Amino acid sequence: MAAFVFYLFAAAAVLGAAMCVLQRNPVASAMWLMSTMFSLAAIFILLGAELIGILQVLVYVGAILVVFLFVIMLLNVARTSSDLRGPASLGATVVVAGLLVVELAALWQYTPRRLAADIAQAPAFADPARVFAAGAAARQATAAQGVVGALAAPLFQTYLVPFEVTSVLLLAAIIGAVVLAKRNI
Amino acid sequence: MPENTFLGPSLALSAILFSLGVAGVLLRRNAIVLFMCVELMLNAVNLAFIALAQFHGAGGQIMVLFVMTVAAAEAAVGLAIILAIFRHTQSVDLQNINLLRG
Amino acid sequence: MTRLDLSTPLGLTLALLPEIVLSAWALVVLLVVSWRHRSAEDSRLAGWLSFAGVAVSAAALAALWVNGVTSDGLAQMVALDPFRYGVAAVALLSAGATILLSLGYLERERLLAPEYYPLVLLATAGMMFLGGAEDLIVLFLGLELMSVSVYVLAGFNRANAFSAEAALKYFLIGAFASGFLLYGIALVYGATGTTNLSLGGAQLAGKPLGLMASLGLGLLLIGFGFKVAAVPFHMWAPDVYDGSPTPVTGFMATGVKAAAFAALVRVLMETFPAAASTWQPIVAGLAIASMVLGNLVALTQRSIKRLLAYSSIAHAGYLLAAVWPGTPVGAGAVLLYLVAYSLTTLAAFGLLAWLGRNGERDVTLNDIAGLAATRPGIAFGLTVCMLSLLGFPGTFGFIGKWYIISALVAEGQYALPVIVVLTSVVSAGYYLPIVMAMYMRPAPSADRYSAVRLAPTAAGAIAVAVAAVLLFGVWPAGVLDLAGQSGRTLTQTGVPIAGP
Amino acid sequence: MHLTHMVWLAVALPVAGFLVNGALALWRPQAKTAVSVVGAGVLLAAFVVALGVFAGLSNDPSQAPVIVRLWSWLPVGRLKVDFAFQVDQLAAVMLLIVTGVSSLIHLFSIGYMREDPGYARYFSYLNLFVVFMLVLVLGSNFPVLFIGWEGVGLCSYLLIGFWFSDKVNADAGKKAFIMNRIGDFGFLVATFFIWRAFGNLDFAYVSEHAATTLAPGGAVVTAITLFLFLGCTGKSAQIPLYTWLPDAMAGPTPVSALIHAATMVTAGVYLVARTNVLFAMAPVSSAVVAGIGAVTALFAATIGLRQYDIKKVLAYSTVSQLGYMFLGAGTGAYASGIFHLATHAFFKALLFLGSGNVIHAMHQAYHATHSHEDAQDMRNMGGLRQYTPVTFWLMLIATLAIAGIPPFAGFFSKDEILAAAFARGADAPVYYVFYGMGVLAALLTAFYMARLMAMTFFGENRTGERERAHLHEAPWIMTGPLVVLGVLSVIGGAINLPPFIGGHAALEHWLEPVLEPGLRFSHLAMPTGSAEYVLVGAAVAIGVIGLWLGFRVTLGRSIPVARAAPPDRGFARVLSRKYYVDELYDALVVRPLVWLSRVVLWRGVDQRVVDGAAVNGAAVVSRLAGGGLRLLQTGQVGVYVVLFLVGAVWILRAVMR
Amino acid sequence: MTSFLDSIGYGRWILHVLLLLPVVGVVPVLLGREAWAKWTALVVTLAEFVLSVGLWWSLIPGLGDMQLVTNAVWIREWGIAYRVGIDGISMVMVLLTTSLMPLSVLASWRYITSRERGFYALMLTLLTGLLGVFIALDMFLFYVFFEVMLIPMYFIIGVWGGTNRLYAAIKFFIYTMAGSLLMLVAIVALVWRVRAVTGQMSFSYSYLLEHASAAGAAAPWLFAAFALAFAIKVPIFPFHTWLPDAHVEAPTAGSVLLASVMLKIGTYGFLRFAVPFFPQVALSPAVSRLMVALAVIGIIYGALVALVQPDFKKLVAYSSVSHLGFVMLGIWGMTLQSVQGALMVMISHGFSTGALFLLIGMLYERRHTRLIADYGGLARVVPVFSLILTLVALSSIGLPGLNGFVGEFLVLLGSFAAYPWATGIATTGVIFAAAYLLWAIQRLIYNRLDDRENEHLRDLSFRELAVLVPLVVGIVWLGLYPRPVLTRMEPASRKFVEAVMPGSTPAATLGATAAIPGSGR
Repeated sequence: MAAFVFYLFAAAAVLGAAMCVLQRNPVASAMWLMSTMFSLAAIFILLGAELIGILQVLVYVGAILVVFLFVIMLLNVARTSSDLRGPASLGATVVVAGLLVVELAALWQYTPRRLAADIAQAPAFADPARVFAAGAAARQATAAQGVVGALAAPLFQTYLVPFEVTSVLLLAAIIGAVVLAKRNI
Repeated sequence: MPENTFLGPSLALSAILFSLGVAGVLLRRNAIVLFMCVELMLNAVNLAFIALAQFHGAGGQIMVLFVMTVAAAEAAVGLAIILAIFRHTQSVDLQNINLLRG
Repeated sequence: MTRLDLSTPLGLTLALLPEIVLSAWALVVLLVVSWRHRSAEDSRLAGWLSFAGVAVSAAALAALWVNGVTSDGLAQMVALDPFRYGVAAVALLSAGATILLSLGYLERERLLAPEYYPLVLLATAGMMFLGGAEDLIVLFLGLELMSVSVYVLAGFNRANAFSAEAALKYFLIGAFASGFLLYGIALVYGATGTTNLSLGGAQLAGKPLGLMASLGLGLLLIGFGFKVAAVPFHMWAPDVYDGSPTPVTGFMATGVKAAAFAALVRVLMETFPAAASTWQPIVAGLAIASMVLGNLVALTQRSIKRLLAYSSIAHAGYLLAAVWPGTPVGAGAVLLYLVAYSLTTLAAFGLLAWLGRNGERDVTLNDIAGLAATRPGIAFGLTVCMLSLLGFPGTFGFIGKWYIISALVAEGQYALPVIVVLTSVVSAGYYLPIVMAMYMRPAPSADRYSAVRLAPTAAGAIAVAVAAVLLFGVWPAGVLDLAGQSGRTLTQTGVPIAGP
Repeated sequence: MHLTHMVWLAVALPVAGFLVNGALALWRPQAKTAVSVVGAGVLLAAFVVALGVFAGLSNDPSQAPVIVRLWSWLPVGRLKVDFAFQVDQLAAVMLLIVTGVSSLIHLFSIGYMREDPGYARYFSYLNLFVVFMLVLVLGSNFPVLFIGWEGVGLCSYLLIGFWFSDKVNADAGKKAFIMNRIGDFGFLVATFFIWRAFGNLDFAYVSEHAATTLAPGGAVVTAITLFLFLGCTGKSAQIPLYTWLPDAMAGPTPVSALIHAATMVTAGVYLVARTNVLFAMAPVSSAVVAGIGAVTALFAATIGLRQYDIKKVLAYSTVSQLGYMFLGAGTGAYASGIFHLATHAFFKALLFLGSGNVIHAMHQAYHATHSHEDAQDMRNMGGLRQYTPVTFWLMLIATLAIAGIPPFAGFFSKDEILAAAFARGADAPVYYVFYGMGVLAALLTAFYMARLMAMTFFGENRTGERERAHLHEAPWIMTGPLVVLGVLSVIGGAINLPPFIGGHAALEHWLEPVLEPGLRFSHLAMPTGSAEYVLVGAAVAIGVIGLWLGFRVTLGRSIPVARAAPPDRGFARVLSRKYYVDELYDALVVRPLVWLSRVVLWRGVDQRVVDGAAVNGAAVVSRLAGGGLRLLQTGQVGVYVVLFLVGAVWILRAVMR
Repeated sequence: MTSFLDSIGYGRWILHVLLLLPVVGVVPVLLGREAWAKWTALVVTLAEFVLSVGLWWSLIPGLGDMQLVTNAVWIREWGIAYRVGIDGISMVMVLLTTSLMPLSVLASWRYITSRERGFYALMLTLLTGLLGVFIALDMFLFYVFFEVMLIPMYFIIGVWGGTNRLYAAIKFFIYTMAGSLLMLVAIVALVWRVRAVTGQMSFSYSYLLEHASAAGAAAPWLFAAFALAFAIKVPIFPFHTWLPDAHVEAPTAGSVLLASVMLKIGTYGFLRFAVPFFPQVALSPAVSRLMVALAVIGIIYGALVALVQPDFKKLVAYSSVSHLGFVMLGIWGMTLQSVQGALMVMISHGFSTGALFLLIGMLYERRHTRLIADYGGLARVVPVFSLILTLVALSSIGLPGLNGFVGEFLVLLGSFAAYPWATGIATTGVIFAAAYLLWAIQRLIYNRLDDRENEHLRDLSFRELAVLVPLVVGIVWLGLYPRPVLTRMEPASRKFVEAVMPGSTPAATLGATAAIPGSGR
């Protein structure tokens, strides 16, 4: 059952991504991208990251993609003729991206056991249950504190520094966006 | 340990989506679409994080949170830049944006 | 030797004091400029305020460094070692010089938006996080903070199509490259179960690298390759350097590069020391390609700014060569070379910014012909810079190059140093014509540059940089020691966490 | 203080003369009287010193060479080359000849060069020449000898090109120097061989240790002597390096007499005699020396037959006579070689100075009438007997001497050489051939000398109607030295009268201490009794026949003046063009060398290959490569991304392996 | 003399003062008036010369070691120090440099008419660089001086040079730098290899020399790098093509210093560093044969190409290639005689070629052409000039009794034992030398005075004579009485020969008749 759901959404995600790449209308591309993101959100939930799945929909689809659409509309570039590159580029794309996917997709062979074997100091100790103690602890924390609580605690304790950095990052982005986009400063 | 972690399939899907994003960057000339493809790549990476977070705890998920923030920040700045260039060239087609070369 | 416990709020605050000061100071400046952002005076005020921020941050940094602050136990998130301090110092140096150079430049080019300075401060904070990151998450966020700010700075001259194009190219390819880096982080995280560099290194030690870790390493190298503008990930660099306002170019060529190199060295030396046999050939390949291509293409450039852009690619090659050994000496060499290169490049871009008017893209060799006759000081300064970039004895650049060669040879590596020196010889083919044009060719018109005045701040900054280039060229003992000590701190610390 | 130790004074005096005259030449060229007094005075004084040295040596019962060390010149480790003079019997003879003949010629020059604007310069050069010539004959080791050896070449160069404004003269000087240098190459290599073999460069050491150090007839000694002889061929104008000497006649005539007849050109003979032990140990080399000498004697004599320039005839005659000396030296009759050297110095100097008088007279005549005829061409002379009687008689004496008519000096010396060659034929039959060539050369010598005399002094005068009135004998300062030389040409044979007419072979005995080491290796059984008389008779007969034929052939037909003379044809043309040897050298050596240097080495290797292809080529290739790579930088983000991904794929490939 | 020098502590300060004085002199040159620059430079260089003369007496006779050694820490951690000192060889080179420097300044008196301050400041800087190379005993210090002197020369050629000066300057610079940078790698490599063996890091010359065997298998490569750097500097065929360009385009003083001193740095480097560090490599049959062959090619090739040069300065430049070939041959002849000879050639080439360049410069100042074809018959117009030119040319030809002969003769004599064939071929160089110089002399000062422009040339002025006469005196003195110089250099030469060829005292290489190929025994 879980497998069926996973592969269904996986197929949807790939289809959405492919259409996003191939659709000549930017608005259509954005829509297809949206579908991919939805599919991914579903997969996140399936993989036990419920909060992230929801945030995915909220932040990505609800905020970021909307901004994209907004800019597309603002600039009124939707009706331009196809911006797909010519056949030479297509060939290069197929070759390069093909090689890339071949190299990266080699990761499909990973099973938990193999991952455990990679991480463990010696093959004899490659027991997933022991190697992945942190994962199990996190699941227990989720069970005990709920999906938000399980993430909130580390976010504001262990990951306090990066969290603060993101605030500065957002500040910089805001200043930058204002400086660049405002008509008169 | 959950029954079905989909580790391998998730990583493979992540790779495929990433590569599709890369292909989009290669194929498209519209700066906005290009940037959307980059977002697709980030999403693919997020999937990898989530898949791996099943084994290593909250770090992966928190990382995805940060990535989303970064994506938002990039989107803000990136779209501002695209607006700026549009003011000069009245186009977001990268083929027309090659004053700097050589 | 002071130890700080990073798990306490106080410890963490103290450890991050320079970054915190800088970020907070950026906010203060922002507050000030939100009331005053109209006139040239306002811009200048913001500039001086920001410079003060850099100075205060530098003071905080010095306090950490002088007291030899280290972490009590495992360093989480940020490192507490002289290497971080050294890199932060380079970043602050770069920021301070950029601010000083910008003071006059922005007025001349009518770029009066005072937000420029907070952005410089934030970018610098990003550099310091990037260079000091002990955790891949902080590394990524620092990188993004820096990048986002610098994207904006590159496009800061909104009236200029070149500037906008530079920003767009930088941004698009930068975001694209961030995807690779992030993917690498994800895989390293998956393969080690941690994002901490030292812990990850402990995890990977003592056994062959698995597929996931290998791919993670490769993807990280790709991401860093972009940031340091190594061939073949360099293509953005000439265009972006060329199109950006010149002080920003100097900032990018020094601070950004320094932080990225520091992070690269830290990742390779703390997380992947065991995989040296895997990454060394790649680093060597990138280094060779960068040295060769950067120097060869620079030969064909007429515009000095673009020439320096290609030369910076070549210097990235030299720095990558210094990364190759993965030893403390190598790390020291990277640091020292960064200092030498930054001083020189800042001075060079500063002089170039002064020479150019109305968008200095077009300053060519012909334009500076006979400069020595009308402006001997400028000519002398630029000559020193060129010689230092060339790696000529008596200048700091030579000490840097010599340190790199030392670090390589110490590991029994001879091919790379030979390529370093041979490509340096090629580089003489474009550095010398600049000197030649200034001193040995007649001026097209006597008053070509006689009317222009260098802003005193910029002049001061350049003079200090040139003097430092010469001083450290002759008396390098102090900086050499400092760089050597900093390099030695970059050894693997920490303990394995997973598995008995 | 032994008298022989004063020998340095003989060198120092001309040095002083050179310096004084040189200074005068630069700053007071008009002070001709001072120049004359200094120039000739130092030589006369040097001659007196030479006499003293000679006396000192002859009073020395030990007969051992006296080494006068002046200073340490090249001390390097075991190499200890002192600037030292060696006074022994051979050196003493040469010292006397050089200072004596030089004194006479200096005196002669006072008259001959009187009108020349470069008078002071001339005397300074001439003094300098004497300095080097004395260093040459006195040097106690090879390097010091080499100072003189090269120094006389330098002076020869300077004096041949004395009238340097004329390109021909300057060319001749240069040619002399360079040809000498080719010889010097041989000398140097020989020196290196000697150093390697002996570890010492002193003559005394080499003479003493040669027998124990080297294998007789071995490769080393043969190589040493052949290279030495190469040096001699350059200095003494032997085949193949003789062509400079006829050209050297471009210099002032007294110079020809002094340098190119009496002294410098005989240095090669002196060197062979000086290193006689080495040559004696190398029979092959000796045969080469003798053979080259004989061939040169004959070859040069044939060329002398068809020359019209009076000095050219004498020049080829000199080459020929030098060939005789080498024939003698190569035969092992070193004393005979030196003997002929001495007599030749007398009569050839006389001939040259006599020709100088003739030229002087001719020149004065043409000068007075502003005519541009050639004052040295014998076709413009004729019948000068009546205008320059003193010169005529003196030159006649010299002619008889060179033709080998007894009892003149040349007869004895030449006869000894021929006899020695004949005697050597008993051991090595090839010497009979040399002997035959020598005899034939003697015939030709007599012939061309008779031709010279006939064309110059006999028959009708062809100088020109107007000019005839201006032909005069030279002043006493010029004829005076000639008279002295004339006397010496007559009685010079006395210094080494052979036993068969009751002499004691004085010179031979005198030289014995020096030549003894060589004689130990190659003893020469001179013919005695009837064989000796037959040889002597044949020699005299040859001389007489040659003279008779010469006068007869020359006076038997009318001689057109130079201007109107038809070009020679056939073999005569070959002779008058000197067998085209100069042209041959030019075509085979000079031109190819210049072509090689200019076209192949400079334009080809240097400019095209090294500089063009390698050095600038590297720069061009770098620039082209840069330009090519630059084409990638299209400004198109798409291209940048493709390249980025190529790199990415490569890196991922590399990490996965 | 010696006691006087001791009483003023001469040996303690002289080397530092020699290095420092010119640099200090730069300040008044730059700050003073334009017209004073040359006077200041003259005073400084003369003072430098006077001070340096004392070195002649300050060496311990018979001692081949480094003397007057100073050792002051510079970069402690890397074993780099300010180490200076001299032996007989460097002392003579220092004296050569200091004696030619005032002459070069005087020769520039009227030649340099623009930017005089800059010119004389560069000359003084160059002086420091040149002296530094000869007295540095630390490889780092040596390298710094070795490269630093490029800059003044680069500017001297590039700013005050002839029409093609830019090309010449950059070619000179890049060519030299290419070699020296590889040497830098080799120096560092040697240091690290020594450190790996002894555990101590030091750039000290003597320390590295002592432990150079640590180079091990890398020795051939290290030697190659050293050799390349010095070969370019010498220059050895085929690395010589920068030389004619640089010489011709440089102003007189530049040419003089380039030829007389800078080329010697290459051969000095071979003597001091390349060969002593790696004797097994340097003296291996293959390398020896190669170097000797290149030396001989240089001798013949340089002479032949000089023969056909239309430009007199270029002719002299190529003649340098030929002369330096003798030096190389002498070094590889590896006997006391040949090494001493090589040093003598270095010195006398400095005098003769320096004088030739000065003479050309004087001619050029008058007529502004260096083409031989533009002259002819000068001996009538400028007799003193012609006399000195002839004398100097004869010294360059190697006329015995003048300085050129001493070195060449010793080189050939000493090398003959080891390389009879090569030496024999090299000896033919004496023929070609006579050919090209005499031909040139003839076309310059003899022949007919064709060109009316040459009719009214001034003869040498007092200043010009003051420049030339010291050289002429040196030429004659060294030719007739080289003993003082030879004996001062001998201990160091002996040390060199014995160090690189252990067990081969000069005596052992002599008297070996049986070793002669084809010996008839």
